[in-house]
Amino acid sequence: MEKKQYNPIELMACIASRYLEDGRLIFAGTGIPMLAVSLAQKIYAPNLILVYEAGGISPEASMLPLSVADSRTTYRAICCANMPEAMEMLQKGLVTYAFLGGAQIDMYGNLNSTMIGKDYWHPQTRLPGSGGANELGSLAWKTLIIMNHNRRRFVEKVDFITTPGYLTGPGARERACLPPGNGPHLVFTELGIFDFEEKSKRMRLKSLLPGITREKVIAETGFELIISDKLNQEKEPTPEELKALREDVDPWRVVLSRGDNDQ
Amino acid sequence: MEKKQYNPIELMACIASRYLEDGRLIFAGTGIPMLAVSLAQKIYAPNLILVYEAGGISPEASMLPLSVADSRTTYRAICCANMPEAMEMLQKGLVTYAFLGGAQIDMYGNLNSTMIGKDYWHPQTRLPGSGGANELGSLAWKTLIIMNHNRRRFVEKVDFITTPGYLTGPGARERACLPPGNGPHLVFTELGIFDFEEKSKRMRLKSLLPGITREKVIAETGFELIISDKLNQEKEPTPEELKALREDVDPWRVVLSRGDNDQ
Amino acid sequence: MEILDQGNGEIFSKITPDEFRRHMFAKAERVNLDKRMDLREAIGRFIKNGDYLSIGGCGFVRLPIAFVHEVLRRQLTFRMAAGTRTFDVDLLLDNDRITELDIGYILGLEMLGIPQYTRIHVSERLSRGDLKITEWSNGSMAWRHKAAAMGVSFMQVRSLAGSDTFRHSAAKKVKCPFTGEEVILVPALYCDACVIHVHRADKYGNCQIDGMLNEDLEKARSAKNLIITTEKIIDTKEIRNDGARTVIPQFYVDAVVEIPCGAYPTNMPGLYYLDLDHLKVYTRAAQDRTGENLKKYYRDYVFGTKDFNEYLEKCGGLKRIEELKKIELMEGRV
Amino acid sequence: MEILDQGNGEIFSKITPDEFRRHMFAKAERVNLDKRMDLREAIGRFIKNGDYLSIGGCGFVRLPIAFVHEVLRRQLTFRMAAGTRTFDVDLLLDNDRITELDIGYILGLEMLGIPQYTRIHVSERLSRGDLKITEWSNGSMAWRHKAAAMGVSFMQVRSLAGSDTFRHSAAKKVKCPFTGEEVILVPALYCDACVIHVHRADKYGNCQIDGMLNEDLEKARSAKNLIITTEKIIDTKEIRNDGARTVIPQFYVDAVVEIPCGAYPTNMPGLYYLDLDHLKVYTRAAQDRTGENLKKYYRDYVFGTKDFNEYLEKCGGLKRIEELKKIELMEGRV
Repeated sequence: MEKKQYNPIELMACIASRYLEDGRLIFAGTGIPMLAVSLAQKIYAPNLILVYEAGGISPEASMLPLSVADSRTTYRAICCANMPEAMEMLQKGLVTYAFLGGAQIDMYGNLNSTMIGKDYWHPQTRLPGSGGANELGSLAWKTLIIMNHNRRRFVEKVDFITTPGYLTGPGARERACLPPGNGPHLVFTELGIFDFEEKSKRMRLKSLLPGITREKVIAETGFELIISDKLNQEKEPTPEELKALREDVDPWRVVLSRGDNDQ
Repeated sequence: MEKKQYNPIELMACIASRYLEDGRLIFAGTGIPMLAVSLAQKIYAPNLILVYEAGGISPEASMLPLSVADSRTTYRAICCANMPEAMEMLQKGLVTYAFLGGAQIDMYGNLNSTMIGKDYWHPQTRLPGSGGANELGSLAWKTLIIMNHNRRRFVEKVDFITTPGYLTGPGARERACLPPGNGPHLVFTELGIFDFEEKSKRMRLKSLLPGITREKVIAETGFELIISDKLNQEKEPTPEELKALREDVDPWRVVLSRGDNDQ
Repeated sequence: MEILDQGNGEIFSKITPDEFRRHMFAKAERVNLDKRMDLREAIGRFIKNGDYLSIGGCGFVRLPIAFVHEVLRRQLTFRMAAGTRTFDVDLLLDNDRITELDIGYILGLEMLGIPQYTRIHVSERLSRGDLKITEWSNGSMAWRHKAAAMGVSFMQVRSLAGSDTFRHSAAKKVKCPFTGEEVILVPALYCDACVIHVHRADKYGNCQIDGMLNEDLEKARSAKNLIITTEKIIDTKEIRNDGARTVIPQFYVDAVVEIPCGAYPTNMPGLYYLDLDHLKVYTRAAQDRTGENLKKYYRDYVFGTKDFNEYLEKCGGLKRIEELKKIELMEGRV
Repeated sequence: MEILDQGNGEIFSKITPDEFRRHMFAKAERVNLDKRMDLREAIGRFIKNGDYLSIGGCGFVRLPIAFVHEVLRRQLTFRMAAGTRTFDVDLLLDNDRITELDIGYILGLEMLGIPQYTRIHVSERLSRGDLKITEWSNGSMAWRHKAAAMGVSFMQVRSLAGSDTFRHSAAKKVKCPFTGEEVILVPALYCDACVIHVHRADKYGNCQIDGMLNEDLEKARSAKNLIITTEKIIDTKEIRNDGARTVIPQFYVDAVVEIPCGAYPTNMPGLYYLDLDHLKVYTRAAQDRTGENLKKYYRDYVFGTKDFNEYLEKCGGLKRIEELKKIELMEGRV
């Protein structure tokens, strides 16, 4: 098998970066979401405004922050605010995109980053918890999700709904008293890109990554996936994307190197 | 009759300034309250900390602000905050003194600065309303009140309770769900100084101003006044007080001149 | 949520967290857009007759007087928020430009005394039912703005209780579901329009303010349409040199209008002090209970001027401003 | 206030607005008092075993590590607030210094991956009931601090709804008495003790912070006892030169402790970047699931050092700090 010119993290970051609209506000979790946003800002969306939950708004720093709050998040920022203010921007509907990771996801885009196991009080693995994810997924208009794709992660029922997706389906968010009109928008994995079918709010395969078949995606997914009628094929990461990612965004390969083992 | 060396506003400001404890936080309304506080800071209480509701905290300005928010309220202030923060300092119990004026007061120290007349919707005179007074009187630990003394102002029942005193007597504040343990503390007029009797929470004449008899005070008061067993006599304004008041605090006589007609 | 007690005052602004969210979603499209325009265009595009309006500043400080003059000339009418308003709201009240008013503090000119005509006129309008009011306090008004700035529908407060101010407010008393104690709630105040005069802003609307902030940050964050009038427009690079100074980020702003001395005759901290002489001209005119002297004041200074610059010229122009600058810079230390 | 739904989580801190008021009344006597003291005295006077503790900073930024080391050496145990905590709370969790925890984000080292031992250890303590937790989110934790900083007992929020995070929180769902809509309330979080590391403070405790503020202002304003550790102590004149920079005024502060590099190995914006090398030493040790390597880490760096200076020396001392300064100053623009 031919050795790829990029690792899975580089791949996902490059692909996702193409889907970010310019001129919008976005909250992004550390790690791969931040990689994709930083890359998008450099190539596709120069006016994409990053808001960090600890208070940095639209910094000019060129390197990836290593922490959600580090000095790169406020470097020459247009505003240096705080957590309540950032969260209230979300709560008031100013923020178009939230970009999240997660340990498990189900067909309605419900996300788990709290615990793995069947008994909350006796977790098989305790995870970090919500962090800002619950606010991002509850309050941003469109939630983007990026995560590795396999049957342990794409599950019939998440062990714990840390962050609400469409919960049990159409209307469930509104019935739970979440603000109306928002929810999961796109899911990016190393296999494909997924949206949510309008009527059922169920996850739908929308696009395949280079070299991936729909059968592979189905095999790695633990729930019944809707397949789009117009299934797209994503293009390989471009040399321009890879160069910016490696030289500008994460030159120390702090995040990128985590994908090297899987190459 | 001998012409006094000071007008009634100068008199009240000088007397009140002697009663302000050093090393405490105080909110003061514009006009005579602010005069008394500024004077106290210059002579008796250098560490009395003024907090202005619009956000200025402990400024170094030496002249009286002409507006609750003017630049003298933030001149070399230790903190330049905002209205919610200032009000929340009150709400959290950080502020010992509130210093207020008012158009009417009753025996329980309830204050009216909203309207004169028997019918709220057809006022004889519409006044400014609460301003910050309701918060000051509800939330500071000790409310100081300064106002002119006559039967139209010291009344059996105020036309409108803008700012709660002890309401209908002992325990009434707590029953109304105001924070416990605070309330009106002293009232300063051109005739006397009044406190509130511990058990009944009713206003009590505590001290007479120079040249004033208890009969005069009773005659000018529209409700039954308790008279303290140990009635004090206030000393005349000192030359030092008058000099500081006239030369440093209000050299333009913006407020002081309002007392000239009554001299 | 059982209501144990409530004021009988009317709520003049709709409590609309979800509608506000939708409005902000559309607004957030206008990131890094050059929003500079003149005052007339800004008012034409973002202020409607009948709007619920909130304006910045406090007392005689940083009031957007250029804006107030222009809406007087246009004869626009508003519902309004009034926590410690003086000269600005008096100008509007004198000319019947307010139909509904949430009151913190009106009709007072602080140290300058009382505008007798305005007071009588307002009392009469109240009696006739031409002006509707609801009582609040400065703190509760600030917290109402703050609740809206947070994107919620109400806020718990510890004042108001026991007073007639509560009885004529629209606050409610309920039992706290955590402590079981009785608590007061005030409704969030979402404004249709807000105007704030600031020291410096860039063309996108990133704003800096010196001196007191009052509840301007909360107002800016909870208004559907926000006009910034500014002493000067600065480069975004300068904003980025010290992001901690940005008190209103661009996302909330619809128009940026450069108006030097736009707060005159009120105080602009660090730039010019309030013009006591001109304010006394107004105050003296307002002593005439017939209103004739005030009519002349408005003819001379507002309706007889085509714009704010002409008003400034009538009040002594640059020379007077220079004097007020000197007073401002000297005053702290006199 | 009818409760329509509620989480089954426990509230670990008492909701005590009135008691907090009384505490603050006594504290406000200490205006313009010189509060400088060393870390040991500050901890001795203002931190008690079993306190509900909240600490400042976020992620790997501005964490009061000097303080954390000292309480580890003293073996103090706390209940704690944890919205986005990393290295600081891991140090406490590894050593069983936390009994009850309000969780936003724990056990993650952000970009550096996962501390395997800590994760296993915490899972086991949870299973045994040695560690009690309640689920929240970063926003709801920030709002809980904010409610307390306002002096009230709860705050309305629009997140949490519909999730298991809600089910394991102590939030409640009620009907808004103004709109009739269902809304979520979170309880105010009043802390016994709070420690915040700042850039500059005067001897009274007036503090300035550069960079992100997270929810530190709210924590500082709602803690009964507040220790400030500061990179340096400056004159009050400097504070007064720019009062707009004062993010924590002195009234909330009990102790001012000067500790240069007190946030090392985390990032102090504008002064020094986080020490990725040292953090990797910790992260590698935490990969060992037996806990042996971590034991050695603590012996070497915490229990085997008498104070924070000795720790700094072991990590490379001034030379290393100089390198981190260079990285910090260069980094924004690499």
